Amino acid sequence: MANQERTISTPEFISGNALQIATYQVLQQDGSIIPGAVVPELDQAEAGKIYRAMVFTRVLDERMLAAQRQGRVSFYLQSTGEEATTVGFAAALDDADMIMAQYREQGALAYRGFTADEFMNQLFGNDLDYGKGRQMPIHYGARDLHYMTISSPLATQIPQATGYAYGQKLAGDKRCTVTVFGEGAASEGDFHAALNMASVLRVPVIFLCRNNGYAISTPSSEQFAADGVAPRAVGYAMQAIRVDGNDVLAVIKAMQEARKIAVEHNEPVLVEAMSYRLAAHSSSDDPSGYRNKAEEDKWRAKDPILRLKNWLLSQGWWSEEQEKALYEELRQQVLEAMKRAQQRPPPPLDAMITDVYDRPTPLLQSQLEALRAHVGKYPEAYPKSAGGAKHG
Amino acid sequence: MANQERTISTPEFISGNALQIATYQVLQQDGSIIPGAVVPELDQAEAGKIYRAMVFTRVLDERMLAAQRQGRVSFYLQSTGEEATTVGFAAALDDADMIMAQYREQGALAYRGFTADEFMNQLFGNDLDYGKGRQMPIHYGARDLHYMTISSPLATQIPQATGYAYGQKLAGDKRCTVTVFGEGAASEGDFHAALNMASVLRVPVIFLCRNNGYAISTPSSEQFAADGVAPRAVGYAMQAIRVDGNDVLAVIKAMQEARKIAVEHNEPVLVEAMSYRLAAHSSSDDPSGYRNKAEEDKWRAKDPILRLKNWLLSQGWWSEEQEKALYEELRQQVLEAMKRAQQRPPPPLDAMITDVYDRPTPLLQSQLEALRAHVGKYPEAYPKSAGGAKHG
Amino acid sequence: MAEMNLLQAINNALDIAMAGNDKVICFGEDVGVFGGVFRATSHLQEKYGRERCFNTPLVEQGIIGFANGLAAQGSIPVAEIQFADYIFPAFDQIVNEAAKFRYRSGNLFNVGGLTIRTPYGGGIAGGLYHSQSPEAYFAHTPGLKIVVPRNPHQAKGLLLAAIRDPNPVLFFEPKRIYRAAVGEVPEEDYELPLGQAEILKEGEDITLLAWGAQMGYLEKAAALAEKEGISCEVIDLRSILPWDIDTLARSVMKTGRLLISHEAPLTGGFAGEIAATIQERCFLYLESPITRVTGLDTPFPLVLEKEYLPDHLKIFEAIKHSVNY
Amino acid sequence: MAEMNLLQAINNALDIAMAGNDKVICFGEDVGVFGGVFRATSHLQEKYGRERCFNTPLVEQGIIGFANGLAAQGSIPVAEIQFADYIFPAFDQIVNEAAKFRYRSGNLFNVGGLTIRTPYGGGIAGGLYHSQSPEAYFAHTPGLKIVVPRNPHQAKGLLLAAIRDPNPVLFFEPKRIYRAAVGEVPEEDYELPLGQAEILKEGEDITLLAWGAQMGYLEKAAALAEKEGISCEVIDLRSILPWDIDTLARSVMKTGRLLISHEAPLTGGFAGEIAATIQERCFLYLESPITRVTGLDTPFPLVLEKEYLPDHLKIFEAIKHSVNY
Ligand SMILES: Cc1ncc(C[n+]2csc(CCOP(=O)(O)OP(=O)(O)O)c2C)c(N)n1
Ligand SMILES: Cc1ncc(C[n+]2csc(CCOP(=O)(O)OP(=O)(O)O)c2C)c(N)n1
Ligand SMILES: [Mg+2]
Ligand SMILES: [Mg+2]
Repeated sequence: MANQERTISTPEFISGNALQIATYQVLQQDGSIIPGAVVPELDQAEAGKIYRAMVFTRVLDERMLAAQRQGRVSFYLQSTGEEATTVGFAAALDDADMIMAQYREQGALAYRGFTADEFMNQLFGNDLDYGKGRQMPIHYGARDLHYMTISSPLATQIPQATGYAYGQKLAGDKRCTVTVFGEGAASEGDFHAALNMASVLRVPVIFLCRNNGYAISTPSSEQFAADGVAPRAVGYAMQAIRVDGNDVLAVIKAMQEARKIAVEHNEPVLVEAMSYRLAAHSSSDDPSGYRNKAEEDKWRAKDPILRLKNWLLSQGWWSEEQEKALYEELRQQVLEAMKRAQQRPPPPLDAMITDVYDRPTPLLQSQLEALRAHVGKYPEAYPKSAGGAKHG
Repeated sequence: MANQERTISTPEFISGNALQIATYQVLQQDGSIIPGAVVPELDQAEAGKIYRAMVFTRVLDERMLAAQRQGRVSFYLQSTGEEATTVGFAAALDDADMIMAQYREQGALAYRGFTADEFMNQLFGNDLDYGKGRQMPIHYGARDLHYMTISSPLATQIPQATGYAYGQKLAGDKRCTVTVFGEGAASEGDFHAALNMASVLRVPVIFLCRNNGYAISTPSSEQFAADGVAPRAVGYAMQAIRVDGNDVLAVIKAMQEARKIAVEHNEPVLVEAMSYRLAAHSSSDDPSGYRNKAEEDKWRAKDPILRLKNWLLSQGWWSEEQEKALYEELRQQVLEAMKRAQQRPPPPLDAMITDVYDRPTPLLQSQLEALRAHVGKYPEAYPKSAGGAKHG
Repeated sequence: MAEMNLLQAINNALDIAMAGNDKVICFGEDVGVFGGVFRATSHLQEKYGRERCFNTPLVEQGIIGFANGLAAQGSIPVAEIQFADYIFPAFDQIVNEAAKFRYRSGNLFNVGGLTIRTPYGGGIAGGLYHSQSPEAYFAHTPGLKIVVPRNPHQAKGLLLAAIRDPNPVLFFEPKRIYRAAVGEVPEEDYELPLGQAEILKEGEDITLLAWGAQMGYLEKAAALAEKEGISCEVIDLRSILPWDIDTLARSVMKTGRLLISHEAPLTGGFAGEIAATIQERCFLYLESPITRVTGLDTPFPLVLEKEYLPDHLKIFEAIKHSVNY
Repeated sequence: MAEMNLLQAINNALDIAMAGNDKVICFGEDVGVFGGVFRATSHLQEKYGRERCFNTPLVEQGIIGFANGLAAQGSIPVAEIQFADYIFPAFDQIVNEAAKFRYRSGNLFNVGGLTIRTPYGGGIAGGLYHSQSPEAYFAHTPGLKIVVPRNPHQAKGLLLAAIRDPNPVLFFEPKRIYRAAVGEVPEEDYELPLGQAEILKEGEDITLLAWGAQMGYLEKAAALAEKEGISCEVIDLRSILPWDIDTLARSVMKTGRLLISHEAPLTGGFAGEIAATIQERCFLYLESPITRVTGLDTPFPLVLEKEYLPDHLKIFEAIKHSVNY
């Protein structure tokens, strides 16, 4: 119930900008720490693991955009510029915390150990793809890594995360769910539903908004009038923090604190990571139609990978030789995995009807049989399945 | 784009209660004005009109709940306790401003001059009902009074109000739209959509939330964790005010100011009127299952009609004789209108298929003909339409 | 055996499901202390605590989104949508999410534990928005199961099966007969099979098919027809998705005639799917066109709802018409 | 006449509608500066200003809610849903609100000015969520009109008619042929009638019916069949709701056979409604069962989408099967 204790007798409106939220940052682009900043504890091994995941992500993105241009895959979506957010948040979690992401969070998967082969099997939709070649490239999922399979409809995962975390709370397993979404997706009705339910039901879920300035061509100034997404938290009595999304140390620390609030107090938290989508929205997009190069360059100068590298160098934990070797190793790894994945066959024809229900219905079975016979009759028209249809 | 200028280097979370919003009140229960309060300008005639509409609403509600208990109408829904809000907001508007309400705002209609007969025709769904007997009782609408026909699905009218007001802005007619909804309905996704779109598209719409503590049996403490609905405004960079919903003077003044913001600056505003649903949710509900009498009594003592009466008395604008006469007059008016409405025939059988499209399709026409023939064959089974079917 | 009405049977099923499995969780608007506006969840919060039976905020898309996540986590949510007319804000979470969850993840994840209960149907003076029968809107969605019980005994057994079925199930409850349908219901735990129609009465001349509250009209019409010497085979479809083609086709091959009735509007209603399938499966056996007796192609009216409903008289007329074709 | 592809024809129709009437307003996700992800609204913001052509926030329920209000106010909104797969969050605003607005108010208010445009259909490697054909989900809703064009000329004339029709219209654009379908399109303003099917080719042995991109497969299959001496009558339904029963019934009474094809899954698809209606209207004329050639009862796959699609070969086989019944 609302606070009716305090009354006033003049009709004062609260300003729409009554709440200003600063951005938490600790690491500067040259790799130095802001004096007096609160930084996360991070040893050399962990810092190296994080850096490696960020570089892997960058390498994967570059290679696969090229592969898309060459017509090897039908679609790709880069996360360039946001690797500090997508790797950093995962590094702050318990590996068994559930992640329910949007689609641009390959960094988190890389951090959790999804292999180059696993990425490639999904991207090529081959017989080893966990998703059985059903979804477009980049719709990864990994049960063992507690990473929910991506689905294209935006924001649907946000209330689902609230529900998932409610189940974790009831199970008493001291875990949380983190759901990641863009500032565009945060406009969906599901966002409001999710945050309100989480706060009133006291659910251990972290809402991580990647505010990267754009939703395809729509700048955030046409997405909302408010100062970002973080101020919405007070509408749900929810704690919130805004963090520099290009500062991996700040992201880690903010998420560690957020996780404490969620897991120790069974309270949802909102984290807004400020960054920029440096690449096109996806391989289908051309940003030159809606934004200028100067803006991009401004953000390119804030490259989160370079920023972390500078810090690693300043710590004496990294060298240019190691840098070169790392890129070479990862490029090789990605290239070889791509070749392997590309050579594998597509999923079998049965994959058309499995997993619709726990077991195919008689109607589905008869539809598959009819299809198999048809493909058998016109094998040249259905090259992907003709082999399987022949063998029965 | 969010304010990234200000940075901090410690991970401080904003509190979920970072924003406390006081309640604007000017009139006390004894009819006295809080010293120094800002009150609306109100002459005796207007004050009388407002009081009359409030009393009419109360009288209508009492009569119709009784009528429902007697089985004369299938359903009714009272607004007892909220008349200051529902009449007061209408009094603050231009009569040509559009109202898109929820269902408990009969006070606004009464203020705008919807007659007792018009109420009754809808409640009885007779041949004069503008809605042609299609919707349940209390789903009023009046084109000339700029009062959108009520529809049962909650919150759908909120984004519609944003769109309506956008059209008003483009037409340049210096009008606004006011949409009214409960604190329960404000949980719907449509609420979020509506407020965000209104603020980013700069639309002259006033979002008036009636926070009456309950959504059927669900107390607002199980509806949201936040301090009411008003704090959500900062998430949309929207001005907002909380007002004592039992104080008609405060409601009028707050709404007048809100209207200025909307119409003069093409800006949406959020107004939260704090009140209490004194009656059951509707004639189908029994609140004894979910709340106690002590709570009800606390609020009954804050009766908004009595509060205004006390002020009128203190102004020397009202007397107990006038009070008695008014109640008698209105009771009589309502009773007679009810009798008239009850005697009228139901809508004709054609009303089954008109208004589905601008003109009935051939399929609809043939369905009506088949129905007419069938009713003609079994007239006793369809008493409501048998007469019409016979005459063709 | 105990005498129960349909609501009590549902309440009893929920009680048994919750008692037998800690993972079963019931929620929705007003389902907590109050026990739901129809009282289907009465006393469940008292018995199983606020964490397992609770009010949600008023947001159907959130209720089902939350339920999907909870099911993915391994819990067994039984979500209530207060009226089927208000299920549409959750349409995306049902049709794009729940239905496709298992398929799109290659079975890494699924929301098989999900059950959505909702009262549907007209005849209670509800007008446009407290009367709809939206089953056909969902029947075009592979991955969902859809179930409609006709009486208390069926309701209990089908609901228990729905809750335990490893697929998301939509369970439509005929609210017109919530209290009117009374019958003997076993007190113990039992399940009735999903996906199977039931032949209620064997007959020779025509097959009559419906589901839910509409079964009452069907049986009344069959009785009228019998008086005129027409022998009707009466079938309750029970599951709309997947639906029992074989039972129906066998019956129509025997009788040579089929009438299907539902309350929802004609165009795009599920009777269309059934008629299309059966005319193909039984082409050489049909002695007259398959007949549909349904609501009109309009929203649901209020004052003239008797006129709108596909009642026993309309069905009776259609039976005669079919037999005399 | 000018040569245009389907997207250009749509863009041209929007341009003409906006130029001719100030009340026409176009909006949706990315439709402003960018002109929409498929560029259907290219240059409209430049020409008509940001107030009449603009980006909305990313919220489909809001877009259609807003559009409903705008239409009620007297404007003529043309709202874009970026992909038909994402129309479901707006389902309530379409099915419960837009469709029932006029009826429930006794025509005090209406949203007849509303048009919703959305690209639909598969065959573009879009997987589950960039391939759906959801027309049947809406076809169960009295009050809506549903239109699907098959080529640029049709698209322009039907879209102009849809925008000016005094009822809410859903306009599904076959995105697979957005650029592939090229043809002569009159440069001037013209309308094609809603609710009327079009016979593209007369024939004697079987009637083939489809809509949208599926017409391409139908015509290819008809050509294959002709080679085997089977004469096909090819019909484009064009409007799903209300649909042109008479034209189709006349054709089937002549040919005695009917095949209907759509991309959406079989069960609950609109072919069911058509088959049910036609078996009743043409019972004594049918020489073989009405055949449906459709997508499988599964979500839309990615890698095996060729297998999923009801292509010309599947239709051709079904034609032969029907004729040889
Ligand atoms: C419900 C829904 N509507 C529209 C789309 C189409 N779409 C895909 S991505 C996107 C923009 C998302 O922007 P944002 O959430 O900011 O994430 P970002 O791409 O910036 O990471 C849109 C409109 C969709 N996938 N789902
Ligand atoms: C979409 C939708 N969901 C559920 C309902 C059923 N319902 C009718 S009124 C109501 C409670 C509304 O509470 P609130 O918005 O606070 O308004 P109040 O009744 O307190 O004035 C509910 C749940 C509905 N009408 N529409
Ligand atoms: Mg973004
Ligand atoms: Mg309320």
